[in-house]
Amino acid sequence: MSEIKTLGIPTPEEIKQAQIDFAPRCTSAGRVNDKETQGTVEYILNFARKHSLFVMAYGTGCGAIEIPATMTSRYDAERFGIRGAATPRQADVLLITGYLATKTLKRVIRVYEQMQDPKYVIAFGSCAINGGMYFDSYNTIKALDRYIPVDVYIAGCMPRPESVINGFVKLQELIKNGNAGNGEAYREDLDWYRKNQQKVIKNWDFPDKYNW
Amino acid sequence: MEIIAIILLILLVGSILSFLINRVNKNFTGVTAFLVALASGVVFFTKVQSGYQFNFQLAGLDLQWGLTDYSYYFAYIIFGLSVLALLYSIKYMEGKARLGYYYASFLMTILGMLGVVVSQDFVSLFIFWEIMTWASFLLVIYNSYYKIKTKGIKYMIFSAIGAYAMLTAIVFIRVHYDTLLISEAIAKGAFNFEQYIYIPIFLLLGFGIKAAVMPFHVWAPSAYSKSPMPFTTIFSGAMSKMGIFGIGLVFTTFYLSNDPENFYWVRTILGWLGGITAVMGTIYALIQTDAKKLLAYSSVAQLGYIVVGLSTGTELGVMAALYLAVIHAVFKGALFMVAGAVEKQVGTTDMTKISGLIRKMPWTFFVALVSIIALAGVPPLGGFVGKWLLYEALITESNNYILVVVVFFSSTAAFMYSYRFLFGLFLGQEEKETEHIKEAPVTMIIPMVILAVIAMIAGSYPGLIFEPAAKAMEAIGFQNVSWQMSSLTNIWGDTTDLFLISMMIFAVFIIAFIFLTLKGLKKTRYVGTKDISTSGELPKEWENLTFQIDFFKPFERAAAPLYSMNMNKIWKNLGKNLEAFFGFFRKLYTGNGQTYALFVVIFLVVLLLFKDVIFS
Amino acid sequence: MEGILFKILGAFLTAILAFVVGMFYGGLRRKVTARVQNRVGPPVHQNFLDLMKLQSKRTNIAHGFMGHLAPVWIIIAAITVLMFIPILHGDLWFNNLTMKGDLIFLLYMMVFGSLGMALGAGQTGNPNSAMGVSRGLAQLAGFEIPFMLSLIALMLQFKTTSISELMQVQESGSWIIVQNPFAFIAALLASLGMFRYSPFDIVGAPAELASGPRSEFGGKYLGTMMTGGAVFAFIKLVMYVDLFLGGAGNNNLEGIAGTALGLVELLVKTFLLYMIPVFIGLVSPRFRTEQAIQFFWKWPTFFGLLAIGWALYKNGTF
Amino acid sequence: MVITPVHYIVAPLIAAFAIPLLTKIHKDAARIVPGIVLFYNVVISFFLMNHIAEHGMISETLAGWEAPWGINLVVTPFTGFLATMVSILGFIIWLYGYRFKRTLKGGEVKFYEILQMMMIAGSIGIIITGDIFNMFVFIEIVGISAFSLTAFYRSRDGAEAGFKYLLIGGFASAFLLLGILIIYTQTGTLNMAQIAERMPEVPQQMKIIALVFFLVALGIEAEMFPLNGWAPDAYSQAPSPTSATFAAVVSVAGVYALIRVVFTMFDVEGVNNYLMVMGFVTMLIAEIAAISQKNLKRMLAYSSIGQVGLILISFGIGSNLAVFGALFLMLNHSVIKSLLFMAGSYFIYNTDDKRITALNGIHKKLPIVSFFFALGSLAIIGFPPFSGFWSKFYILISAANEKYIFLIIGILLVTIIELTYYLRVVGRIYFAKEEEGEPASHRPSINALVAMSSLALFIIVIGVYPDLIMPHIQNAADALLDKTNYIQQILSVKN
Repeated sequence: MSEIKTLGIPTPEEIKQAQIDFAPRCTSAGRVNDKETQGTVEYILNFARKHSLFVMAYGTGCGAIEIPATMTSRYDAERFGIRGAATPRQADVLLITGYLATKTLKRVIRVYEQMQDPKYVIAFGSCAINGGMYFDSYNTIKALDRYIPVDVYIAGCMPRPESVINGFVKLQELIKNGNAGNGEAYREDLDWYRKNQQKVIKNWDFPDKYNW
Repeated sequence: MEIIAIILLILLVGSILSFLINRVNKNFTGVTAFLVALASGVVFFTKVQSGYQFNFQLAGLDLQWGLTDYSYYFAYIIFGLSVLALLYSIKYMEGKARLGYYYASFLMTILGMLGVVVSQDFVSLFIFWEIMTWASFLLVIYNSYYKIKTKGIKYMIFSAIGAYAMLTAIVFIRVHYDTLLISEAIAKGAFNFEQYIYIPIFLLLGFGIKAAVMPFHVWAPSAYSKSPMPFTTIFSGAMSKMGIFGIGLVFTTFYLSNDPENFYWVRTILGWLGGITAVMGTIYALIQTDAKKLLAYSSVAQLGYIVVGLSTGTELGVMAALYLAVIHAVFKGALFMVAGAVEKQVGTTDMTKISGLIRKMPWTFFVALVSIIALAGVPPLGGFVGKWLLYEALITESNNYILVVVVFFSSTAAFMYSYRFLFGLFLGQEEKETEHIKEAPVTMIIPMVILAVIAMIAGSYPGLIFEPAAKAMEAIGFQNVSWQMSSLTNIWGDTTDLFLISMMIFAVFIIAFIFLTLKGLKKTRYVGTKDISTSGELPKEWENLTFQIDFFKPFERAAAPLYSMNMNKIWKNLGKNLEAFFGFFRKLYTGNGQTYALFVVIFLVVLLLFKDVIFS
Repeated sequence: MEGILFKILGAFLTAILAFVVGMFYGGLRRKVTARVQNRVGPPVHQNFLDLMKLQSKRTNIAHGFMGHLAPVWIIIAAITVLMFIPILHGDLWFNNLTMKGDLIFLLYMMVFGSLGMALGAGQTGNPNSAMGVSRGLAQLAGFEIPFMLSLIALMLQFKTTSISELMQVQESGSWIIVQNPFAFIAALLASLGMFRYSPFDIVGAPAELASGPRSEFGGKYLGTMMTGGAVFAFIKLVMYVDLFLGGAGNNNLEGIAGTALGLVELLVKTFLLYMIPVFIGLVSPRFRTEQAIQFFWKWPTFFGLLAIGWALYKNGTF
Repeated sequence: MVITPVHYIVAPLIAAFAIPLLTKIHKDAARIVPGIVLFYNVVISFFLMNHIAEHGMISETLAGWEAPWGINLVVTPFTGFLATMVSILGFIIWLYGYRFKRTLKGGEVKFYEILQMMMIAGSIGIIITGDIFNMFVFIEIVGISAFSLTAFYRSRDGAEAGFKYLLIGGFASAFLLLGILIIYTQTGTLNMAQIAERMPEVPQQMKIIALVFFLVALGIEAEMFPLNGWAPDAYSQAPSPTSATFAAVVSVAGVYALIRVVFTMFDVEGVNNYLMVMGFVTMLIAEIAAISQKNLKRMLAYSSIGQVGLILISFGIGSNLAVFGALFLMLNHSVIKSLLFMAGSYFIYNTDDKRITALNGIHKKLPIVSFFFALGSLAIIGFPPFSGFWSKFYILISAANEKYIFLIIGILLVTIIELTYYLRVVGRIYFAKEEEGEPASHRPSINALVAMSSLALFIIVIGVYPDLIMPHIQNAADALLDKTNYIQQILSVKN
């Protein structure tokens, strides 16, 4: 029973460890050229990227129920150029809807790695941000950005379609400014991500060499 | 001594020689056979001209050997394919048992085929036909230790039916027209459907069985797929063309010398037989899981096209048939060699067991790709020319409009098995079991590549084949056959410019290829086939993700009525019923002496009773 | 020399026209779909944005040489067919190599791309791709029958296998849709399968097969395929217009004005034609493969046979 | 003339009596003496053939009695051809069987060799005699030898087969005698030439009744359906050289007798059709029976019956070409079927099993014999370029000349049946999964190999170049059909 931690005031060591663990790793700013450094071509391309978002909606949790509403007639996300993609190869945005069990996390990572740069991740709902109501569950992960880089968080449990669209608009802004897309960051910090990933995924069987 | 006799003798001696050499040293058998075939081929093409002939007497019959342009055309197929197949055999057969037997039968088959085309009289034709048949029979049963009863015998029985039908016709030609020379028989109108209808029908039956025409095609798939692969190239590529040779000789000469209006039914029946053969061959090809079997059924289908082409009896149609005869020999020869190479390297051609050989055997794949494109009839390779000629002949010059659709359906469905073949062997997941596979030996690759290159060249310059084909057609009764080097024209004057098309395709290919390759060259990665998007799941090593079983199940379901017509079953039932019937008669021999004595007495009484009826 | 230059320039113009129109039609389809579903929908130029985005992907993945070549086959097929189809009748710019190939050639060339792409899809090793290909080829064997029947009817009725000759026929007489309505019906029904919109879209069913043959292609590969697909959509429409709706450009105006008028005519006709499969697709559920095949072998084939009968009646065979 | 036809008969008879005595001197004499006698027969044959080629046919009267009253022996090109054939085959069969029986006790070898010799000599006698009653006597000689040889092994089955043969053979003798009786009462002569001369005066009814008795009696000898019940058992139970003799010699003699009686003695209409129909029925039923046989020698026996059926058909067609074809086929059948029996008996000898299933993969043990068997199979089916093809071809042409299209189709369909069962056996020999790989216990001895190779050589050489033999057959056919010449020659010969 000692392995299950009870809630309580964290010890200083734990706080220190948490600071290391939660250190900001999404350092897209500065890596991807921002508005000032963008050339004209890149600006135009970003414009296209911004208006054409193929979404790989990874329906991991209850949040998936909001996606149909977002996509269909009532909220019509397609007017922003947002449409579903069937496979990660074609997708630009990975949408993590809801909590992630450790079992699911493995698949999410795999999907994320199979997407092509530039690729964006939207963490959708409280669970994906900090564990939400599953904050003390033994088999869900609490913070998505320890395992894959996240561009936009949409808060709420569940976030309504309006806020989903709001999140996408935010992402579009980031893309326009050249601040979104963390594929390269992920590659560079791979060791750190891998360490975190391996910590929760017990039956680790990914290929040793990560071939982006 | 006559040069033809010398060539045949070279082959005969070579056959015996390779058998004997195998007793001494197994390594030289293949080389000997190859050299013999090459030597006879070289002698043939350098020393023998078309128009050559000589007469002699045997068994009190006037016989004649010689070569017309028509038979010369088929000699190209025979020698071209045989030499390549023997070259291919050297490595393919390495380490197999009974090499002497194999090569001796192989050369005997070549002898038989060559004999068939050089025979200008029916008796030598029949003799060589039978030599060809039994020599090939020996090769058909080479592999099938356990299946002799069902596979080899089936081939032999159908061949015998064909041969004896032919013999009947020959005998009657001799009786009615008092000649055994083919040219005289043609001149006297022996193939006329009006006078003695059984003569041409029996001849067509005899040749048709070799050409695997419905409903006598059932021997072909198993015989083709069970033979050693180098031989199957000959079997399907050249020997089946002997049937086409005969059909062309009988039907076309008859058709040209008579008023077509009266014999519309002949052509319709022949055409439909060809069409149904094509369809049935195709739909059975696409449900096969064994690559060899697939190709075998596909051969049946392709022979169906050729028969359809011949059945039109028009210039374009016969040209289509002759062209297809060559191009089919080329691409199907190459494909059987591909299957053989795979079999040699992997040990099986079962498509459910192997996949993803493209990186292991790139040259083989290249040949397979080119040949399959030619087979499917997609421009700009050689197969398209044949398809074009066939369709245009049917549409513009024949009245069989529905037949066009049947043939077209068959060739559309042929896309399916074409794809299935490439996908099954070369594409798909690269499995761990095939990791160690190497490319086939060079002597196996060379003949394949030569055939593939021919298929490619024929797509842009079909005139190279049209030229001898036109001569051949003039030899069987057409006048002034027109052809162009690299464009096709039908009688309505519509043209297709093949050279232009090839150039166009080539240019676009280069541009698109360069664009795709150069764009993001450094950021484009080539990954293995395990790196696929399977809903985030990581494929395990042992997981077989290749889709191979029931590949065309939806089509099967849709075309279920077509599949219910299984000729094989009908023949099998016939065989069973016959045996039961025979069993009944056999019981007349009871083994009981009293019964036999009773028979004698009864027979005597019956004879005495009916003596006035029987004797007068 | 000048002729060749004009030809090359014309070819480029044709290609650009086909590309632009095809892409816009794709966008229009999405817009129309959205409006029918009571949505605003993406802008008409959405497809251009998608294409740009795909081509601007920084990394790409290919599963091997055939996978790499897959879009090339489509482009080859698209451009080649485009060059052999008369866009505007008798026009200097948009006539390319029209007289150098005939309907049989076009028929075969049109499957070239799909087959090539199928090979690429096969090499990816994704089971979904192979399944999609299997369905696609089976469906091909379905709709090619009525299509071929209708083409044969036209060939028989007008004694030509050349598409330009058929346009010539319509210039002097009435449109073929009037002269042989059954052929048009058969071909139109076949075109539903050709466009692969609902109810015949099981080939690349996104949810079931993860977009089927395309499932492993992204970035520049997918983009190039989209380009080819757009050109192909235009080709099919132009071909139908040429065959049945009298073609375009049959006006007496000279020079640029004639061309412009012809283009407008072409756009109107193709757009109207395009809306037929689009609207049918909007209101239809999805056929399974065998249902699709059986559908094509029933009514469209019946109409195709009727068309042949009609053609024979018209040209006096009986 | 030093050598006369009577040597054919005298030499074996003397030898038959001498052998028991000579055996006392040397125990191998029983084996060697028949060889010498049979070889002497071959020498006689060649001598006589040479003679008739120069001087025309020979008619030798025995004991100074002239033709109509005495017994005469006739060597025409026809009978000479058959006699040559039979004597050569007889010699080859002796050569083959020379060491075959070494395992038996000395006494049995003696009987075997004597009977075998007498059977061959009797067959030659049937062929060359010109007297109908004399023919009856020779038929009895052959018959008694054959009955005894059938039961030679003294096994239960052998005895049964021998008894069956004896029973049916008894019928044959009785009917033959009846026929001869009727003819003698009507014509008052036994010489066949004279009978033929006087035949037009015989009342039609009598003629036909006599013919019927002849047909039934000789039909039994010629293995015609449904009178051939004895044949399969006898063939399969007799020692193998004897089986070969049955096929190659005895059936030839039987067919000869039938043909001689029908063609020369009688002038009845409809008999040709009878031969054709019964020949076809015989062939059809025999081949049908053969396809379901499990015993190799029985299968070969039925196949022999089938071939005889085809010979009868061909004689039934009756034209010169047809008779030519029939004679050619007779020759081929004798040669090929001897080869098949010879090869087949080595299989049985080695496997101790008469069943076809025992032959699986036997070619590894007996490669040369297997090759001969395969060659024989292909030849008897009628594949070119083996000799069987030419005879079949000429028979078909002759049938076609008479427009018997259904007959042709029938013959060819039956050939397909034949092909099926022969190829099944060949397939088993070469391609079935072999049994335990022990080496063959009985490899063919050198004399057997010589015998078989000479037959195989004949098959191939005649197949490639039939002109070697065709003139002789043509002469024989002409001689058979030239009835008036035959009568005149015999009746005019004075000693």
